[in-house]
Amino acid sequence: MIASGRIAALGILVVGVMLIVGVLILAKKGKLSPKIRKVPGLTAIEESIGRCTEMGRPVHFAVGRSSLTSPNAAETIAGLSLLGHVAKLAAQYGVELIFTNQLPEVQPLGEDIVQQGFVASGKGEQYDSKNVRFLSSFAMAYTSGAIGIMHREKIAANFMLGGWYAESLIMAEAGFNQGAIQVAGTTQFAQLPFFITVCDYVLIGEELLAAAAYVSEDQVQLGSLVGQDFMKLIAIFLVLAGALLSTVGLSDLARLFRL
Amino acid sequence: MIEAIGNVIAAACILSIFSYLYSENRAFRLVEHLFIGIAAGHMVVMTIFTLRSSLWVPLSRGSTVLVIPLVLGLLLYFIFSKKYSYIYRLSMALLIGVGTGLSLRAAAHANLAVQIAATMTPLVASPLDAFKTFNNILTLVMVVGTISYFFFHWEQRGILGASGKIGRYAMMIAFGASFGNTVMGRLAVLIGQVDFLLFTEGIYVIPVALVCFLVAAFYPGLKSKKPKKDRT
Amino acid sequence: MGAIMKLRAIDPKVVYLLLFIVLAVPLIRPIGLPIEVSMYAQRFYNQVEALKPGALVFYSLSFTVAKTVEFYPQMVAVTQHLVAKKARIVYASWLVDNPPLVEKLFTDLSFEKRGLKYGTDYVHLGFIPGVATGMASFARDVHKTVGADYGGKPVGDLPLMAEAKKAQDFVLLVGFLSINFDQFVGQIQTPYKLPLVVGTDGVSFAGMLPYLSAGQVMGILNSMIGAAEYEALIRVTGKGTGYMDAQQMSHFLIIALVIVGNVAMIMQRGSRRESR
Amino acid sequence: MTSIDLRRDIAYVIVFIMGIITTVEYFVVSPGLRSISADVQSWATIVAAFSLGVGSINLLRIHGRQVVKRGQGYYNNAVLLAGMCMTIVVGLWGTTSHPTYQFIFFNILYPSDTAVWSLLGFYIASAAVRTLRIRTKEGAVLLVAGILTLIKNSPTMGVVWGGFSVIGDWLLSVPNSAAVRGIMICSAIGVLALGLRVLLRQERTSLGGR
Repeated sequence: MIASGRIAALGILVVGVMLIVGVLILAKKGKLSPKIRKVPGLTAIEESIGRCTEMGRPVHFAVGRSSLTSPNAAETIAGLSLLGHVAKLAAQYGVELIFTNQLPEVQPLGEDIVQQGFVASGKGEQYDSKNVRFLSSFAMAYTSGAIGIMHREKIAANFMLGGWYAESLIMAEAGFNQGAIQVAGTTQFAQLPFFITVCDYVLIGEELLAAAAYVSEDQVQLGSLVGQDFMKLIAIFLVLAGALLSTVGLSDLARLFRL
Repeated sequence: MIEAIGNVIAAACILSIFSYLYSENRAFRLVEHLFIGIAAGHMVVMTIFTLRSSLWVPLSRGSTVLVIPLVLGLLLYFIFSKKYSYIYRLSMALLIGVGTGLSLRAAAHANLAVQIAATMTPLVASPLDAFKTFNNILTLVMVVGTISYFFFHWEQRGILGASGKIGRYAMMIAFGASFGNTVMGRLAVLIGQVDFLLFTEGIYVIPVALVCFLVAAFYPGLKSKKPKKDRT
Repeated sequence: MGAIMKLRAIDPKVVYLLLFIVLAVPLIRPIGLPIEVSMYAQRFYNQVEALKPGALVFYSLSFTVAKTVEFYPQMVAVTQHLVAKKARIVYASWLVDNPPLVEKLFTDLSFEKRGLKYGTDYVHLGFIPGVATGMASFARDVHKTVGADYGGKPVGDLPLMAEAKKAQDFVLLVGFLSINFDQFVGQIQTPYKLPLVVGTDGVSFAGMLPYLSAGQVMGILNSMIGAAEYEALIRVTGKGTGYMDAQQMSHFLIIALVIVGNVAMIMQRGSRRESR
Repeated sequence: MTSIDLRRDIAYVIVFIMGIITTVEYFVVSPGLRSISADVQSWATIVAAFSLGVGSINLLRIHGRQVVKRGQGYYNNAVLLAGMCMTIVVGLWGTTSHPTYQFIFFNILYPSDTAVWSLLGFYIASAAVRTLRIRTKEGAVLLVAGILTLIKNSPTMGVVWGGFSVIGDWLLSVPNSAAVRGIMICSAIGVLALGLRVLLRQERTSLGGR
């Protein structure tokens, strides 16, 4: 028995799973050559790490406040994937990476991911666990600690990728006052205006979630982005068809979606 | 009396944090560390109480299944072992699995099905209303535009390009409106703080802070030795 | 021209200082900027205005300490109006956070100096635990639910409480609620069909509007604006007016600085073109 | 496919099973599955609670090391540790309703918390003044929408001209909600794909894999 009120959602989920899995299989067989548009925010990550090398100043990374046990876990997972990418680059360039954290459950992962990033770049011995800092799970205490660290360590690049809430603007302004290049991303709509106005590059919603696949340069993962495009096309079709049909009095499609 | 002392301490904390606006300084640093320390203690206390009620009490009353999270929770501490650190991943796997599941179902239901259904309304408002009809059409166009902004694979040219452009503008209006609308709520908290500083014993801290600030500003030699604002 | 060039990049520290001043001045001396009173506040006012002298009012609170800024000015304004209408008030809280605030209200409004007598004109019952169950049992039998008042006096010894034995004994419910609002409506307002007016915070306001159109709530005060509106209605210049003045002055400051910055930028662009 | 690495594979099997249980339970009516899923979710919260210990050890290590080394500004680190220990001791021995705990909570923790919050008030003003500029067409659109909603939230301006609140409400209810909906739909699609990549072991970094 399918729960009432959730039938349409299940249908969407099934279609989405089939599409993405199908595309992943195609990509794995090498039958798909995705041409993904440039996402400026993601190409900027490497540039800003390069800038840190020139200036001899550290990079700051944070994933925000969306708990892994909440429905917003996906953005934290996306942020953590990017942390791995940044850790690899930082190790390659020989830049100090400071990861500040306010989610206790992310702390062991953060230590592991940063270390693995250094190991992947062949510089495992340079990893220093004191740079993966748990500050507080009390949001504003974390924020005060993070802005203090950003100032004292004179960071030259600031990456805020994950689930951000009220602290977004405080940290972005602190980063701006430090003259750091800032790349931010979240799916939390209320915080996007602040990132858009204050940060240099912003990953809006889906761009953040797709970022890890994008930077992986792995054909299979990139393939799944093509699947996402097909889903968007379907969404556009459904939205247009539903609105036009109900305008002429056929609200069956709309009713279907409320099942 | 105790209340007055409390207010003075509170005002000192507030002013020290505000002093960050000028520059990071010793007073801010001290309060920052104190704040983190107390917050950490508070969270530890809260967590212990939570674990007592959600783990220890039911476990001692015979809910033996709870041995699983107990063991998984303890396995997390293998992160500190050099040799066996990978064991902690078993516990994290539970969290990531549950988190992914929760995200998937929320995405499919609340964010896809419900939002798509909400857009499927008649465009022409009944009874006939030109303004409402215009709004309905505009909403539809803007929703489609915003979605097409996010295409990764297909080039943003032709219809897709035009639609994506509409999406960009729609988002800019939305960001502007959301920005303007948030100002009110953020200022409300600040007003409360200014009110507290002006109308409690906290007001005595303001001149002290000013003196410290002026001393620090005009005698740079002292700057490295004395904090800019009074300490708590 | 030089001055305008400087304005182009206004030092953030200047903005911070100006903002602080613009906030502090109206708090010290409220200006009383004209405001349009909304229908929500007007309806709240009408309910209280219609009270007959001696009417029994149940006044309850449920919001966390952090929301005090938004609620307290409303409470002060509404209480002043209730006292002026000679209503007899029973105070209670559904959250541990709130009783100290009620006591503060008594001292801030100097109840004793006004000649109000504890026990006959007003009573403070303190915190009533249990949220929904507590509310339901309070509505059924006040004396069984609350044995003693906030100060520990047996409820039976208070003359006012002899008349307040169940929900129906009250003629008006005044609530300052953010959390537990729906329980309050479900357990006390709807079953006993009592008129309810609510003061609330900015976050909860929109969620309460459906209750207003359904007639379950008769009037709503929305955050600081609501307090300022109420003060305008009862012709008092209080904290709400000061807060709202501060709020609006800071809005005007931001708007003015944004315009100045843009004008300076455009003029500079123009002069650069001329010099070419 | 490389050879089986038990250390990683077991973790991924757990991720997959837990993900499927939590997702499927939501869509089907099955009391058995529902109770399993509820159990699994409460386990996750318990495990997450345990991780606070890892964070606290991190705090103790970093700040303890500073104090022992007498590094620069070590007294700050000492204050942090002292504050932490004091709060824990008072909180556990005297519970959170102990007067000392209440004093710390209401006179240090709460004002500091709201003070950091209030920094937002200052920053939102300075960010508005600095960034709301007509540099590009898009910037101009953002600026106009921002100023109009700001005016809408100033009731005095409503006395001047009633149209401000109409425009402000329109901005929030039409373009704003349309864009929010578009972003939400796309983010949800992104979550779907990301979730599948994680469950199918395509995206491995998040579990410390390479």
